[in-house]
Amino acid sequence: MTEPLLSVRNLKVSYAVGGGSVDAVDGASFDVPRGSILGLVGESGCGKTTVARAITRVIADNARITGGEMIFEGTDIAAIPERQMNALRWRDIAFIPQSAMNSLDPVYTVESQLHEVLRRRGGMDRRAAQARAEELFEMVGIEKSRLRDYPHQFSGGMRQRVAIALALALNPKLVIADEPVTALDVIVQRQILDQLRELQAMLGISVILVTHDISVVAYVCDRTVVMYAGRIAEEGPMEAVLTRPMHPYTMGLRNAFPDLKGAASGTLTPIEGAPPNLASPPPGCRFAPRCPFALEVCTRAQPPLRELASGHRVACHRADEAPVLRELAVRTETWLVPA
Amino acid sequence: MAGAGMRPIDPIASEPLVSIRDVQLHYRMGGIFSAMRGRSSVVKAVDGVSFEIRRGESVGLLGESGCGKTSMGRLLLKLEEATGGEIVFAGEPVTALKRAALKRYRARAQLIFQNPFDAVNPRFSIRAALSEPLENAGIPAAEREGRIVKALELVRLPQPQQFLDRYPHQLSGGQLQRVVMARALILEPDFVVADEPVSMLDVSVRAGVLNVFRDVRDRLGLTAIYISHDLALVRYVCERTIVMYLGKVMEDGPTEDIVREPLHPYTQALVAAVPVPQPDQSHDPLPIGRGAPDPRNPPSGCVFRDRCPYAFERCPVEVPRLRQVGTRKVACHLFDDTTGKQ
Amino acid sequence: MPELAIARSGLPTRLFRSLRLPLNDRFAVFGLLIYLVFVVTALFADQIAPYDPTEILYTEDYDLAADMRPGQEGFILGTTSLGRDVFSQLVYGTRSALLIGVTAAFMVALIGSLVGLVSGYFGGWTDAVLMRLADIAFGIPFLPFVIVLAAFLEPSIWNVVLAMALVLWRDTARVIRSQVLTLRSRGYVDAARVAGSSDAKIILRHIAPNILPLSFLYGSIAIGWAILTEASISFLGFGDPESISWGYMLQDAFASQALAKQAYYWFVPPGLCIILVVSAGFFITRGYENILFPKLGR
Amino acid sequence: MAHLKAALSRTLQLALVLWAVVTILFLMFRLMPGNPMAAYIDPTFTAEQQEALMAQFGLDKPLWEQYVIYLGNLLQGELGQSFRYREPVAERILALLPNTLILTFTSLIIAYAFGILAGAYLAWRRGSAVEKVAIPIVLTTRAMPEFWLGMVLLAIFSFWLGWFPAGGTRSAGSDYGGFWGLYTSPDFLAYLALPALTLAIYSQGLPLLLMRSNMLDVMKEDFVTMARIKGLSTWTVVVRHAARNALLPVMTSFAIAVGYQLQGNVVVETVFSWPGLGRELVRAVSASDYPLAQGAFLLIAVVVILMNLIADLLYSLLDPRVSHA
Repeated sequence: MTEPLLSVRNLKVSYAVGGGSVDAVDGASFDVPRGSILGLVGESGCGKTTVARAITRVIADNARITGGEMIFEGTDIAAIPERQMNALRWRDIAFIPQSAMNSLDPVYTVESQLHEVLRRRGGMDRRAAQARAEELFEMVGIEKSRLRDYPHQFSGGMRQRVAIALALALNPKLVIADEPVTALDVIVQRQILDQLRELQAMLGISVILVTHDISVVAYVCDRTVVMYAGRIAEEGPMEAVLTRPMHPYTMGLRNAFPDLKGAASGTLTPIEGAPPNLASPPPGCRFAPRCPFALEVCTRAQPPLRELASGHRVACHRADEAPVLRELAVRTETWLVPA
Repeated sequence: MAGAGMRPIDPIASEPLVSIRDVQLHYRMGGIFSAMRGRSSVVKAVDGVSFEIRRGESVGLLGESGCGKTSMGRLLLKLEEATGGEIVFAGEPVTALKRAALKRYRARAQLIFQNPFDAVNPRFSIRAALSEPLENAGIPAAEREGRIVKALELVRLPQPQQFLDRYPHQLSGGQLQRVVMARALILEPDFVVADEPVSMLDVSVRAGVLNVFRDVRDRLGLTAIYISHDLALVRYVCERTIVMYLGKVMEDGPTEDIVREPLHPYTQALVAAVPVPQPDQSHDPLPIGRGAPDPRNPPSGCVFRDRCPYAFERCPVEVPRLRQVGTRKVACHLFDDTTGKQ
Repeated sequence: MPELAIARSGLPTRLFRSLRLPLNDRFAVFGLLIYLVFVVTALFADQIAPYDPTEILYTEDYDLAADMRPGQEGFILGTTSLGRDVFSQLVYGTRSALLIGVTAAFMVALIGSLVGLVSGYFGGWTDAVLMRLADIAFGIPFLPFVIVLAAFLEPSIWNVVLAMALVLWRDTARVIRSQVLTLRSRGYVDAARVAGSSDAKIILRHIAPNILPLSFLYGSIAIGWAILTEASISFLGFGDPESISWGYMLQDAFASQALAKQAYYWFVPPGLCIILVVSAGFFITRGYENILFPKLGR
Repeated sequence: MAHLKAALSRTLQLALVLWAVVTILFLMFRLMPGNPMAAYIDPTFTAEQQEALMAQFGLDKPLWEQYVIYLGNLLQGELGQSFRYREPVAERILALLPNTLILTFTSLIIAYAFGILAGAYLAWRRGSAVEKVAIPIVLTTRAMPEFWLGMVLLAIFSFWLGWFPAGGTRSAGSDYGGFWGLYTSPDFLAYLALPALTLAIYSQGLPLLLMRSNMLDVMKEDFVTMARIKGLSTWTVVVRHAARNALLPVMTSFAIAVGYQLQGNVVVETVFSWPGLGRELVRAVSASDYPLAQGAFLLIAVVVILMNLIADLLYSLLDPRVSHA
């Protein structure tokens, strides 16, 4: 395996809230291989969006990267000066936001926003920028006559395509897509995902796709990272994680997710309880309070992320028993009363 | 009449509890003054929808944003006044209900809201929120607490007493959605409309709320409409599904049939597009054209024709009627008797 | 799990709490303190002021005590050209300022809130008519209107208050209306309707409590406006000749050539008092805004 | 096309408002207690002479007829005769209008130029010591009575330092030859300085606070965050995106501010003896010269209403979400 494009090591991000601080991301480590799509999946508040934004180092005013490394092509971009980081932004690392409506400036035409990036960041002249803008629109399948339109004149799906075109403008090596299809209807969602996959393969770039939806991960991702309460629960090849999950949380998530291709009489099983408050997280494994398999050690010690199969890593004290736990986890009774 | 007659149903139960006949909800955009000068920009949120719901039936109302499913739900609860057509509940026209009669209807038909954090007044304790319907129904103060606790038990909130004096922000999304459900059920209604009740919740707690909904519905013998954009969820809760697109019904029939063999081209695209949480998925191209639905400016004839891969001469000229095709009803010219089947 | 027993507090306490006074904002607290000082001054004006503000005073030598400098002959802030005690006038001016400010603000907030509430909640023709009325009120030049009304009717502070109420409700009404529109689209208002609550009950229970702080906010802005307006009216000579107000003092100073005489003590103190009261209102308003619209704050 | 219609509908609405204001004005001046001519009727006049005077001003007819005549006259731009000057009201107030407009626009342009820049700066430096000191000061300038501020400036710069004249628009005996000659002469500008400064100090608070709070809002928008993620320079992020978006409502507020300022001019013109509409209105009301007061009031109202309309149109012109709907 070649060296990954990006290696995140022990990343910590905390928010100043009230008088104290909350560790929204508490030691996240994962790799983004070259030329593949990595799915960063988790529920609201698990820290996935914070991780995505931390990689750009443009984070909320009250947030701070408090530790860890982000090795991008051999450079720790967590440590380089802001000026150097800014030179990297968009040229190497681009971003596709959740809502293209709010992330496009309403008072400029789409063309002018493409030009802004191409000329100010890409150093192109007017003519080259115009040619590139038209090329980009062709790539994402929008007629170039619409370049002169304002963002509000596009439909939701079209706007998302514009966002993709913007992200690809300077041929970045890494594109971070933060819930790029969440606000869209299923049909459009599918079209955008197809487009994203196609362009990613064509350009050979890497994509980090942040989502709460494991079916989106299943549809487009090569690898996946499952986050829970600010930590990585499981990381590995997408197929392995979804079909042979080793972390009880991933198992529970699978049970709770409806499957249109599954049996009609299937039962969904919830994970009882709610994610912990990150201002006062439980000691030990953060999933322990909701985990049906939790032992005494789980409430005491934080489980380390261990590699158990090739490229498949899990943070669970009972990961070695995973095959047995998987058997138990498919049964509804298992999840009825948390241990 | 295969589909409808499949289940053994006794005659009284098979009589429709709710009948919707050619219901319309048209909004005029712009103010009264622009309308006075004859400037009409009409959005047809619901445009000539007809269906019936039998007692005890659970029907899913499925569609994308802007298809009119939520408006339909609001019309059923008289939160919105229909601009045309008729809604009949247990033989009584809902559209004409006033004051006392409306109050009685409100005790029998209820709504479960989409966003639990919006549906409970943040200034109200759970007790106060649940007291409101009881108060309005004239339940004496002494009985209320008992009813409230019972309703919270019904939705499986453990130790209901501990929640009574809490405020919405002190509850998790899943807990609060159960409170919203309890409020809808507290007057023991016959009919419940659930408007995307789990779309704001995290996946891990969704299933719990859905299970409670299924369970309570079966136990109380409720007639229910479940509004959703997610076919997989509708399939989990409803035996019958009505597919809407731009204010109109496209297809109406048993959910399993629709999932297995969708007839309407729109439903076909919808079923094909639903992502599943399994790795091995076909990446076949969707049977749909480009273009996006614009509720303000729908195409002539069939509203789906601009995205339909099978559209032909007839589609722009004539609005397809909903007609019986096997177990279901479909509004598509491909199924016109004159044209024959596909 | 212990029972969470929250005592139900009395109506006044709840009403006070529902105003949500911005007590954690330093400037707002400063503003509230200034108000407190002025309110106390107004209440105890008779005890605080050494003289009747309209009385023409004489020195011990039976000379007219006119144009006294501050401190001279024991006049704290000197005397006017007519021989009246400036400090006493200042103290009594507090009374009319607060009286006008509070009554006008109350009327403005009340009319504006009611119109906004009805307009926003019921919509349709009611809304169209009320909002056209607001448009008309926006078309009326405020100060000229007050001048004309004050001049034609009897010059009394109540006519000034009336004139202000007739025009200034428009701003409050528009803001309250849009707030009501937002509230009306909230799920819990629909929930209340589905639960069988009447319009009156919904307005009282679910909507009014949420707009009360906003009404109060606009009220506190209106206090400032009213005091400034009264000062302008009095300064132009259309004020109530019976009552001593800061605006009257400024007019008197201007007419008595205070500028040429370099008699700062005639016009600086009343001006500062106006600024203090009005800016105190602004500070409170800002504290409110930080609570109501936290996005503006840091 | 749709915009034209929208603009037309707004214009129509405001025509309605104008009619309502005109009617209110009529009623205000006619239904006042007492004889409107009282101040101008010499006690030695005979009854016939009094009636003749009343007839001369059309005050002997029934109210509705007076109303119809009044509306008819207004449509022809006829505002009647001033009681005091015995000359057409229209001529008099139109002659005063340029003075008022010059004062208004000079002060507002200064106020907006300063307010927008300072507001944007304060938003950018949010949380800094500069902001903590500046905001209370700005609020205080909003709390000052304009005329008092004028008095203080006069006391300092005119009476004490003697830098500027104390009132009026020109030195005695000076003649500038023509319109532009007057308004560009140093003498006139010296007279203009203090009243304009007074109004500017009072007015800068609105654009400043508005700009600042808009900027703070806009800077939280996703597109500003995206501009930063795009690696654009701080200047581009703050000016091209944040300030450009924040500026929209501020620009439209300018038109409304013109309307407000016109009302506020009433007192400041009086303090500086500035021969404008506001001062004339005050003098006419004091002297019970109803036709003149009514005319001045009406002209101010028309400008206020017109400015409200312009604010609306400006917004739909500047915001592509409206202009390119």
